[in-house]
Amino acid sequence: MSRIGVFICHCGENISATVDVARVAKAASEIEGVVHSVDYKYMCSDPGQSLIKQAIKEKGLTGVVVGSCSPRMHEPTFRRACSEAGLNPFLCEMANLREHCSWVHEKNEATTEKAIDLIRMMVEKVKLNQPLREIKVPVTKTALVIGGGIAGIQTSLDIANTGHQVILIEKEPSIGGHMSQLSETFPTLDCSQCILTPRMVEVAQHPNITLYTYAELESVSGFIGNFKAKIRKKAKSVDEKLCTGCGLCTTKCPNKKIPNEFNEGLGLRTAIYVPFPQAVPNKPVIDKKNCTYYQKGKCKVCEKFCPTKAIQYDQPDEILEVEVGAIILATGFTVKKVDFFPEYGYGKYPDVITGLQFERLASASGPTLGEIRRPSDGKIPEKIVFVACAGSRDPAKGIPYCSKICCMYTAKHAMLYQHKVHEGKSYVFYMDIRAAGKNYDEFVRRAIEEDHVNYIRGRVSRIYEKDGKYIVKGADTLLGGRPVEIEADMVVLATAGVSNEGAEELAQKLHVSYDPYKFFAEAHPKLKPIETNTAGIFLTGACQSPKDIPETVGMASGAAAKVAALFSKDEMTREPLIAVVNRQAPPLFSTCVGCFLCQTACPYQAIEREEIRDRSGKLIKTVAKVNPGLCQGCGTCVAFCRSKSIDIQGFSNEQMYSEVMALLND
Amino acid sequence: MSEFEPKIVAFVCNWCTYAGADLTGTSRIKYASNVRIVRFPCTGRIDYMLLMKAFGEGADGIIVSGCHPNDCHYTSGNFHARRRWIVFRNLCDFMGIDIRRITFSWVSAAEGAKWADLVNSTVATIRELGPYEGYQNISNYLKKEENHG
Amino acid sequence: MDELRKRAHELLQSGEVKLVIGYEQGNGNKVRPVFITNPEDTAKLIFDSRCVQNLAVYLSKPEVKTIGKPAIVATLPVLRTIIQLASENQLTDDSAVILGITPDGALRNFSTLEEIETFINQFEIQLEERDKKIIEQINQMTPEERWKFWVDTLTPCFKCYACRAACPMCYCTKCTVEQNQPQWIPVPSHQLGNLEWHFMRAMHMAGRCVDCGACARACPISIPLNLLTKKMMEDMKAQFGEYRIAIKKGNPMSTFKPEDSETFIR
Amino acid sequence: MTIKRLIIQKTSLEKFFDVLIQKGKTIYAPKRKNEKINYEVVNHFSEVCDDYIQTTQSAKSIIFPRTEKLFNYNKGKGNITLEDFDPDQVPEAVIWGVRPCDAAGFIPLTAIFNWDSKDEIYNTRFEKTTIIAFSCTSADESCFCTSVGGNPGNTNGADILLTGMGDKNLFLAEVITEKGEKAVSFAPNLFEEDPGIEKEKYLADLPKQFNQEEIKDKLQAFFESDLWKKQSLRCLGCGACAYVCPTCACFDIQDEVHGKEGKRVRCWDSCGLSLFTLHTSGHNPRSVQSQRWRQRLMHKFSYMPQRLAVYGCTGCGRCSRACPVDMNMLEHLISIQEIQK
Amino acid sequence: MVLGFYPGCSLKGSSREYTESVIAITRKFEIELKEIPDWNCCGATAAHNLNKELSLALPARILALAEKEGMKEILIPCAACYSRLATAQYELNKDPELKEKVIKIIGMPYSGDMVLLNVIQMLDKYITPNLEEKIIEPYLHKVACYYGCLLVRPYNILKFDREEDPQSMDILVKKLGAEPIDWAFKTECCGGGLSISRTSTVGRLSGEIIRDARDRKAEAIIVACPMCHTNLDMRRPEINNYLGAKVSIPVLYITEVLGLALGIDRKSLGLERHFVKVTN
Repeated sequence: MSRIGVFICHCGENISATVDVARVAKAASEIEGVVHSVDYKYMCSDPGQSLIKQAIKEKGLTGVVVGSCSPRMHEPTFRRACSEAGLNPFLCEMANLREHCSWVHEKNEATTEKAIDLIRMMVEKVKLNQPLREIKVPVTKTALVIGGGIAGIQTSLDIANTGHQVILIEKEPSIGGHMSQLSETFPTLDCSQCILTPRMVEVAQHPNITLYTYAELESVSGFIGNFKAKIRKKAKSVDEKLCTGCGLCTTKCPNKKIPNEFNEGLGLRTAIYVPFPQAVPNKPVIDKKNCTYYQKGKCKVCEKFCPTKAIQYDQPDEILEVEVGAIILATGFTVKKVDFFPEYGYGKYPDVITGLQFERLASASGPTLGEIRRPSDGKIPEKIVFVACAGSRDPAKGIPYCSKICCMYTAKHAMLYQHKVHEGKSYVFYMDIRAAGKNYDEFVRRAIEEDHVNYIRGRVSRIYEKDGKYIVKGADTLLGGRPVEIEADMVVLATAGVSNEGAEELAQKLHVSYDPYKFFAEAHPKLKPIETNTAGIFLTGACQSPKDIPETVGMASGAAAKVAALFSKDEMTREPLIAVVNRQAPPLFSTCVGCFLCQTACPYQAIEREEIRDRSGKLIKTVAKVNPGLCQGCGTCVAFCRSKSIDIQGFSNEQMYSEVMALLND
Repeated sequence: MSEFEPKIVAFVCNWCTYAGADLTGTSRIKYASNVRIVRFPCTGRIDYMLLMKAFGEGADGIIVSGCHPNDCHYTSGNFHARRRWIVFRNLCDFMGIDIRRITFSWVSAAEGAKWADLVNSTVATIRELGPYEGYQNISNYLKKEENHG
Repeated sequence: MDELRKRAHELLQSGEVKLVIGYEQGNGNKVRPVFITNPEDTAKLIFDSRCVQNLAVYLSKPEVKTIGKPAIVATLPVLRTIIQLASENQLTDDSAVILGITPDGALRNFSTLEEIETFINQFEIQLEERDKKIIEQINQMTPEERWKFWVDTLTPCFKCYACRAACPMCYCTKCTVEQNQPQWIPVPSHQLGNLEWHFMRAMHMAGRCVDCGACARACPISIPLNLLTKKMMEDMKAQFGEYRIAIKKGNPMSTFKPEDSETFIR
Repeated sequence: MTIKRLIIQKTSLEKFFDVLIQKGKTIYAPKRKNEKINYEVVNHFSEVCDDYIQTTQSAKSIIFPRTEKLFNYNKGKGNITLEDFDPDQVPEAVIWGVRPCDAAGFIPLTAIFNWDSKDEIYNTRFEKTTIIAFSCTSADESCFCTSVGGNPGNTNGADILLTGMGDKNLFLAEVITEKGEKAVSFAPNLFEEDPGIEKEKYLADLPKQFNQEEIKDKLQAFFESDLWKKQSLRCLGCGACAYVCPTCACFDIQDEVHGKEGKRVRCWDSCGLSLFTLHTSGHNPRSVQSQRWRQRLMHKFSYMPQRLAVYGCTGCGRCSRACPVDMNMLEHLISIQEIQK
Repeated sequence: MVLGFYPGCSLKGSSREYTESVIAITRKFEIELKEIPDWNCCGATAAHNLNKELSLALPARILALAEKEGMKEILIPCAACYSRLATAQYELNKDPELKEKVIKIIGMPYSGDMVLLNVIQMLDKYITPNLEEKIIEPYLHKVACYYGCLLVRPYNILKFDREEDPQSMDILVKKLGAEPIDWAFKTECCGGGLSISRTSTVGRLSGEIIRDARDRKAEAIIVACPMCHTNLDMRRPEINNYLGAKVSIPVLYITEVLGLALGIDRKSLGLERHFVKVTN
């Protein structure tokens, strides 16, 4: 038999001015099961709270209803008060007499009547409340970072420095990502590799970081604090322990005509190769697709020359299983290639290149050792045109968004060109100049004013080749849209930054949602830009949307902080307001018949299968089971379940039912 | 006799509409006191049988409200709810259950004024329609007819 | 028919199945389900236009399960049922041997559920003109008339639950009407209880009903209760695009499209 | 009392009906409503339908309603008030046109409701109801009253039995009970003396197909037999048979609460439904359909004769007609009869 | 087989040779062209700037008439007409209300499932598959395929060829033995509707096209649009004037080139009607 205490708050005048609180208290005392009913000026005040505590102790209350403000305001307060008095906090409910009654209605009969109804509803509900305990979920204090670009590197280091373990996987043979391809970085023009490579080395040497390059995520199961990940280590065909990285194999490899990815196809590499001189780890891998031995079955030159016998042609892919508590996505982005642009020649003109390719030309470690030369004939271009927003902000191209970094790197490119080719002429076609950021606009101004880059506000409609020159047809919208034609030696397209190939597939593996452009979606555009809608999986860098380096590094550290917070306790505690699939005595075991349609309704993949077996291990039935770590308590499954086998703690079928009954019958 | 006062039950989600109704309060916007709010974690949790029950127990009108699409605290609870509502409404209509008496709505935590309007207009509509006798007649069957042979 | 008997005989003889679920001649002009465990008895098997009962209902009956792996005579609606049951995790490829009967009465063997799925997808579930007409008539009524029509139609129901028992999709071990915490549906058969029962039943069929008509045929007092499910099926076709019975998990009620119509939401 | 034999013309029969109405009787009679014939309140003789072998549902529900209120209560805090069943509001009724098997059905039904305790509500309804039966002039393959101690002209259970002659312009009226007497006394002049009609030759011919005593004795030994499994494998476990049966009396007690208000309600239930015997513990003594089928048959042909000295079946055949899967009572009983000991 | 045929105004007037060559070819391949009876203006090029409903109703009426004739597929050689009809069909199919409205306006049933073929689609579908054996005199010239604006735009409606650097005609003429030049003016503006009102503009715009074709040594310019033809051929004096030089590169319809390769006589291809002389 329940013993309910009702506490009506005047909230100063806020409630009592329009609601006859004394009458409400009186009416409440007449409800079956109510053994204590009082009204008081400020229930949330200390004396108010002690009224409640006292009553709980003296009258041995089994449930408490506080008629005051919105539960969104003071529910924690009163629940704490209850638990301090030894009553399970979840046996306390609040009736919203202020926001939903006294503040919105006139002072009259009906308003007091409504207040009484609201109280009765909550009394009937609280009678059915169950004492609940917070849910504790163990946490595996290891983080999995996917992607070894600057984002992944920064996150890994920050997490590792908090003393937690990190597993960093990178699908390429070396970490470094796009940043390692860059020549100089805006707005300071300091050398990209000079600032990046020390970090790369730090990652490799950090005691808390385990680095797997040439590795990809195979599959993930589990939930926050308790993920199980399968990692595929692609065969490098080189035994890393034996290999000393002397590089002899790479010089001897007969197959030297393979476009160099690191140089964006502007240079060549061998079949056994190290992506770039400062690679980490600085040990070669064999590119099977281009290796004569793997393709034709004979060659083995590298094996012959290898002084440490490190070459292993039969090395298999390796599948590692790791347990991690958090996952950070740092898979970065890629840029559209020139062949994406019909109006610019579908990539058929060798000297129409992307910004990233220009980076390689401008880079001291690049194919031209930093000299700006035309890929076609190696001539130094006297006239160069930069086209900003190549693809970006162009719904017709399916890329309505701004790629954000192009304005800045285009200015940088133009500057670098002017610095290297003093008598050269450079033009930039742009839509708007978006240089928001510390010292950014100043940087662009410098390009225009000090380095005399010609900025033309307008789009380029076509580029075609004529007599060894590239005719760039555009318009100058600041001169009344007058058509402009420039005979350039070279054109650099600031092509749109887009999501990586396979981003969608990865997102589905992780149950992370993504936007129409396959960039991963944050949990909340403003307040949860780093979280995903799957608890325990975080985002950093350009895999969420195009970003420059400072922003990426900031976000990376943010993600690290989130992970550190998660790892700061051995167990996570969660509100126990979650769904539960009923269990019953044999032979029924559960009313669940295992149709598992709830699985498709659950937004959190929180519903698992449980096999019920007899002592001999024979399967009796398979029923649904809610994973308390994943369930967020929306209750969609509850309303969906035909046999009413799932219920949600705190908003159970019985509670909601009696609430409705109570408000309609007095 | 005194004017008919409709009984309105509102089934709302905790994160948007309930908070929206709180905002109505904090902004002191007045509205009809006929409505009683039942708080759910999410529109996805709202069981259509509860709506039936409400009518069976004498509600004259019902409001069901939650987060706007894509605003759901649980990402897709409201989308699932919307599916159910579509089918539910069709069936109600086909069975002659008066769907004018059920108002579906999205009210966000910022739409305090919208909530007030919603309640007032619903109360007005139900006042027009009068008590839901059709449903109430079949609910108190045993008063009417002892013998169900 | 001989082909069917022959196949059934083989299956039992070879021990591939322990049981054949089919139709036999009943009393008067009735046909009825028969459960054959002995090859000799396969002569009892018949198949003709009267064999419309949905035999799939027996696949989830514990009494039948205990006998062993069954073979089942499966007309189009039964095949649809089997696929729907599969999508709801109630049976798998090797749960039963399917003695398919094509709409033109020929015996057809299926080895996998996928085969069945592709087969049934050749025949979209279509309402018969008769049903369309009745539904249209009801649509033409005013809401008040519709209400009266359904109250009158459902009042005679005395809740024998033959509709539930005959429906292969009603395989719950404890039906909602038997849930009493809370008592969602009143136990007694009276106007409110009947309305709520039939309303909820229809909702539970949404997106799952294969329109085999078993429920209506089973009703001892001939309540046309499958008008509800038929109408609902039409609505769902209109609202959510095609209405397909498929193996893949999830159905129109457990999934959604962000662009679902919400013209009715304020 | 001894049965009084009278005759009445078709035309007078109609007058007799009107007299009963005038005397304030509620008359339940077979009425055709979309292809089905059932007992309903009828006010004009013309509505009564007479060209039927059997109604879909039995007349049971007129005296034992499928849902009936036992009493109301009001649950104020601490003080509970009861409003008990009021016999006076039970109407004086006539059931017109039941078949002898239905009339006979009230004998076991009454026995059940007066077995250990006397059921006031049932008895009141029964006392206030006069049963005017009509003999069967035709039967179908589901009928088997002759095998369970009845016959197409059986007078047991009826207050008046009417048997139509040839073209049914003249009826033999057998007045069996005081209730019958009283009804006739409302309009004695409508009736004439019986010239000595041979009732039998107007009755349907229905050969006896099994011996219920024999079956009763056999059943004792059959409790563990696997015949129940065999017979019931196709049974879907619905309650159709029980709900159309004139003698099935299982019921459930429910409280229907609305706030402080509440009613206690008695409503039909069936031993065929799987949850009928489910214990709170989760244990179910009749966990499979064969056990429930056994219960249904044993109850009618073994337990009731033992406890109440009356069989639980009158051979109306409704269960067989109502069954979606052709569970045929007659067929099953014959097959039991045929089993060699 | 029979194919529906919508000529439009140009093909009946300024560019009869286009009609003639189309018919000459289809006849050779036993395709009968059935002209849509009582056809009306397609609305090009002004209507859609003035009145949306009108610009949709005009084509809709044409298509409705075709449906009435039981046609399933119609050939529309004029790029402008093709563009208008296709656009109308697209607009109406995606907006049922508008469709209803327009149906009321034209007062005829209209389903909107007609298959529309421009000349190149028709050739690809019915001619090229069994072309080779029929080629008598391969067209061994260096040619510039000029598509103009309306044949391939807007892409999202027509879904035909690549909008910036189309290939369909180039591929076709290769089959005929010709060598298409790679140039950037395939879809540049020829002056279009201004060919009467602003001849000097046409001179400049078409001039640039001709100039690049000349510089790249094209011996003929191949078109599939009456308006392009008019501007590049009829306006040659203005063009020469703009270029300050006499350019005598002939402009041929794709169908004429095809006809020549098939050995059809010049007359039935209407080659004599050109302003710039077509020499073999």
